[in-house]
Amino acid sequence: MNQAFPLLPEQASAQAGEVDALFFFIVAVTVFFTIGISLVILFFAVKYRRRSDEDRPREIHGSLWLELVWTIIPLGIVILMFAWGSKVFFQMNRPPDDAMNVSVVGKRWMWKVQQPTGQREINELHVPVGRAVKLTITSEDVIHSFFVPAFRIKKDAVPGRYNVAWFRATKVGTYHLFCAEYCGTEHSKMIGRVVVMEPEDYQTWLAGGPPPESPVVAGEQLFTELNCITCHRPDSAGRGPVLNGIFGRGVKLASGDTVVADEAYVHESILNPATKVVAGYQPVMPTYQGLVTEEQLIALIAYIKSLQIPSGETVPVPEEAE
Amino acid sequence: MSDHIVSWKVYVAVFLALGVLTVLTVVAASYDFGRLNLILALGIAITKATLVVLYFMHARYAGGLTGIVIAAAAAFFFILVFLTLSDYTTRSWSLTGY
Amino acid sequence: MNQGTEAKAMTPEANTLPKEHYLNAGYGWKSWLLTTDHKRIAILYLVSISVMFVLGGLYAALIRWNLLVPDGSHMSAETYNRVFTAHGVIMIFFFLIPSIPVTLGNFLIPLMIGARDLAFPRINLLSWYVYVIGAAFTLYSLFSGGLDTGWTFYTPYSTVFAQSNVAFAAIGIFIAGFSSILTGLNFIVTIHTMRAPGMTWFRLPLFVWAHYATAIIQILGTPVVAITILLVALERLFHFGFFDPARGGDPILFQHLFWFYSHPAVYIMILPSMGVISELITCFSRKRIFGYSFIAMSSMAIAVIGFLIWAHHMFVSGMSVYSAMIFSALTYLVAIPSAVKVFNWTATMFRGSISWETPMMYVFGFIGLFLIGGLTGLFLGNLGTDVHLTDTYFVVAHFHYIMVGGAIMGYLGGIHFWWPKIFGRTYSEWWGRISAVLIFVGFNMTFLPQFLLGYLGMPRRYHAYPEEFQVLNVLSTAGALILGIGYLFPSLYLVYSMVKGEPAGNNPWGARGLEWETTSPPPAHNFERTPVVEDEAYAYDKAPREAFGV
Amino acid sequence: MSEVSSRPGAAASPGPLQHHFADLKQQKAAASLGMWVFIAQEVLFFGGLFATYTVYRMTYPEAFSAGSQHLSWKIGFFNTLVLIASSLTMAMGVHSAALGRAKRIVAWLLATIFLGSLFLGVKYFEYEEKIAPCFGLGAGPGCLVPGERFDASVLHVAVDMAPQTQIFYSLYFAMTGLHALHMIIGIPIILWIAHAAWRGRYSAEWHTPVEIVGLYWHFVDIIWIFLFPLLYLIGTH
Repeated sequence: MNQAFPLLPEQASAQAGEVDALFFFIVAVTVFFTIGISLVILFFAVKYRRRSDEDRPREIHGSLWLELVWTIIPLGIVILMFAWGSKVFFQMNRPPDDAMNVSVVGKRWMWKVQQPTGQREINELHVPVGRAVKLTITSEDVIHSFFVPAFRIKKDAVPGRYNVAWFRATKVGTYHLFCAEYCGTEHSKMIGRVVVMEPEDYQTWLAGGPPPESPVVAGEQLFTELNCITCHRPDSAGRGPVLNGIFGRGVKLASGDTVVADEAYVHESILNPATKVVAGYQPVMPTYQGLVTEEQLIALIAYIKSLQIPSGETVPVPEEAE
Repeated sequence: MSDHIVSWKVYVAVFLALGVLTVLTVVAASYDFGRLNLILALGIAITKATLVVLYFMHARYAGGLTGIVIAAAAAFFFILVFLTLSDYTTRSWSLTGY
Repeated sequence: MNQGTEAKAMTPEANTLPKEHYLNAGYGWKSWLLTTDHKRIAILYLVSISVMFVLGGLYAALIRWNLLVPDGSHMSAETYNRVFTAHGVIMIFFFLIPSIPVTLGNFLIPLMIGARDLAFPRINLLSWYVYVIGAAFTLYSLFSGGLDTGWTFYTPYSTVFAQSNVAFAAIGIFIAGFSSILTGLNFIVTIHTMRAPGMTWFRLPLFVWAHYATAIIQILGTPVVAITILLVALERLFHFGFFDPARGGDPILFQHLFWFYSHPAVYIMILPSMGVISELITCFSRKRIFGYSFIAMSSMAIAVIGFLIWAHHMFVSGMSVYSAMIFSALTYLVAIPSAVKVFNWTATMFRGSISWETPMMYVFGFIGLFLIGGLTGLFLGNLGTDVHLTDTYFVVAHFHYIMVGGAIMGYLGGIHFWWPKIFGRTYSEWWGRISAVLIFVGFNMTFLPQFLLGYLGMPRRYHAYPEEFQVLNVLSTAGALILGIGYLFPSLYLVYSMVKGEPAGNNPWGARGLEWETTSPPPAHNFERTPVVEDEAYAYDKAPREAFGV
Repeated sequence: MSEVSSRPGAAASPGPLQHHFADLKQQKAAASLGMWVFIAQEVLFFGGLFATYTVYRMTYPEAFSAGSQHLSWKIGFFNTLVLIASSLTMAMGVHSAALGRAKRIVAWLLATIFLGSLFLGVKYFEYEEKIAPCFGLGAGPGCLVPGERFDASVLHVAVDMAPQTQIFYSLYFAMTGLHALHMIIGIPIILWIAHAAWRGRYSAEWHTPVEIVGLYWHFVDIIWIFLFPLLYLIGTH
């Protein structure tokens, strides 16, 4: 990164090598065809240069055989590229289960990051080397895009939505974090850095600042403060569905559809509770739009995610509430 | 595109069919068929539109070119809707396990 | 013309301009502003889009000047954002999309198919006025408060947050869209109904096929962006809710609707240029085009497939992963007809009789730049590499190779090729070749470094950037200077030629095609008698026919 | 070298044939194709709105149902009948033109204009009911024009559903407004054609302008045929 005149970006994540391999394969195809065809054209242009104005070259209409050849060969090449690219893309979009969760909120013009243990950072992200990091990305205003060239990852931060990206840093160092989607005046200043540290250093760094409040704890506090607890009681006696163990499961809705209770659904249910009401319940929940910030929402979601099924009980998922 | 002259009776018949279909769509909307509601409403609307195109707009008597233009417009509209929906209907198919 | 001996062979005495032609068919401003002659309307457009090109070019110069230094100290961020938005809006909506169709297409399609005019001459004039009104609206917004949304108008930035004159620009683009629609409509109807006797579909020049395919996109794509941009204006002005997430709207839906047109719009820019190249390469190889029907059908295939691939601009937006796969697969399909065209052009030169006059220099330039532009598209249609590359300078370089390298090389090649037909006079061959080489060199120097910048990770639309990107940026700006000089020359010697050039004769290149069978410049009604077509297109094995118009 | 002999009637009569066409047949074909291509363009123009509608109706079915229930299906039904009747009168106008009966063309076109105006008049009252409360006029609350004054209280929906019903009304006004605009443009054109017919410009041989304006009018009718169930009839049950 401190090189004065680099020609290729650093490879600092597990994905970077995969993306580069694919990239150089396409570069090879590109260079081969560009140079090959250019040389043929130059060769023809010189060899068949008009000698006299009376030249009347013999007519050639075309050749079906040739047309088929130069349709099918490129088709084969692009199918290969497509398959390879899709494989890499799926990996990029499938965070491993053991990934640590980091939440990212874009705001004009800064990146607000929160560690799984609750430490907040602005325009910086500290991560341990070798550990998978799952990013849950959203925005408070316009569309931004979280871009770390050294990791070859990029994901838009879209207001009202949670997008997911992940990486596993492989090299200790400091890397650029850019906003890649134009977001207004200070777009080019919305840059930060990702600091990849040895796990021990990362632990030391975590211990450094003031003792953080973990998002789960903050979420639990909010859950009480906002009186969510009065309806969403863990003993299924409240007016709202029980939330223990609900996260990640299918939920049957009053409309007959089933949705997975993921981040987006919980987010929507807090802000627009009447949109997708769980089967067997009345749409009585008020909206919390304007009452909770994006960061508080993330804390609430973290808390709901953490709610386990009390041992010894049957699963009180709402599917059975009918 | 052609000078094919249709009897005025055809127009009146088409008009009556359109009226009946309009009543039908209102009646159908007063019952709850679940998901069929939308399909029924669109089916009737498409039938009505087809009648207008074929008879009032003379597409039935016009050349094949008119048909191609109509088909192209419909096809590109469906491309717009279906490929957009390919995103919306599969967005929640999560890749992430919890 | 240095090698204009072909024309001399036909008319042994020195060339003279015809006594009556469309340029002297009337004088005074009324004869121009109220004309319904497609050739005069083409000239009106030529003047208007040249003005827009110069304006867009000046904005480009400001961009490159700002990027000389990494800290953005040459202008404020507000100014820079307005500058690149103005560059994009002017160049795309008011230069590249109209460019070849409204000038060369307007002038040549009736001539090439043996018609006296386009099917709807008054609508043709109307489309020019609509263009001018749209341009006036947009320029007003650019000069009064400016526009800082980027040409893509992404919501909710454009509808809620932007502190600039979005609504006016949106209305201007909405209006200009109808100019494009009317032009496309006129072309489709003209090509269907006005062909001269004997001009069957598969005898049409490939230039006409390319414009037919382009017109399909103009008609079926433009209305969608028009309505979308109208919704943006409604949301901005009256706070209607369509795309604002704070009110339940989905900003990604805007992107779908926007790119449904704006991706095919790239083909509106490049297809006519490909049509020009097909004409030029046959003429200067003096040989029938290789695989005529494959080239014609590949234009149609590009137009149709072009509508199926728009969401490859949105792979990192959070759209469905599965949908992204569909769009990526479809994107790769469009590579095939483009490749087929390049192979056929190359094969056309095989055993030809190739002369290196100015238009052919642009053909060589076009193929080189289009190859790089097209092949770098493979990186962006690819799900694996696009994630890293999208919204970086790699994208900027890629689309400039297609839209500037491809479309403008074709445009300039076409202007040089048909200049003697349009104005009846020749230009300096020496200056022509020098400029073509300068443009090619300058262009590569400007945009090749940007591929590297993009892979390094420099995001686009950055007013300031980390220092390690400076060397490549300085190189790019130096290239832009050469490119600018390259563009300056033709504007000088072509204007000079208009006044002082030697009369060119009816067919200075010994080309085939009905447009060469009338006088240069053509008479007001194109042909004295309706021509009858007896040959396939590009029958270069036969001697050129005598002129009809004389 | 051969060329077509002189173009019949090209220079002789000042009739309807324009100078750049070979004959009336070609001119007719061009005009008719031109209108069809224009309609294809219109399909995609409205198509953008229909696509937006589809996505949001899928996302917010309850809000759309609630918004729709507040619209009067009776008014929509009445207007649908008016519009298809105007299509009939227009078709009869074109029919009279094909038979060369100039006076009847005028009568049918005037009937079409009357029905079109009736539709717009009803539309005016329908709009007024939703717009007036925004300016403190009319019967109490219930401003349904999207924007800052939008007031979903009359729709009886949960508070958080208000923005979603606002999307419904945004689409309602955009779609019906654009449709009405097409009629407002159409009516003077029909009037102009009727005037030309009255002056005897059209004959059994040449009446393409009547046909063309008919195509346009029928297309506007078709848009309404889709708007009626999609906007007025969601969940009336």
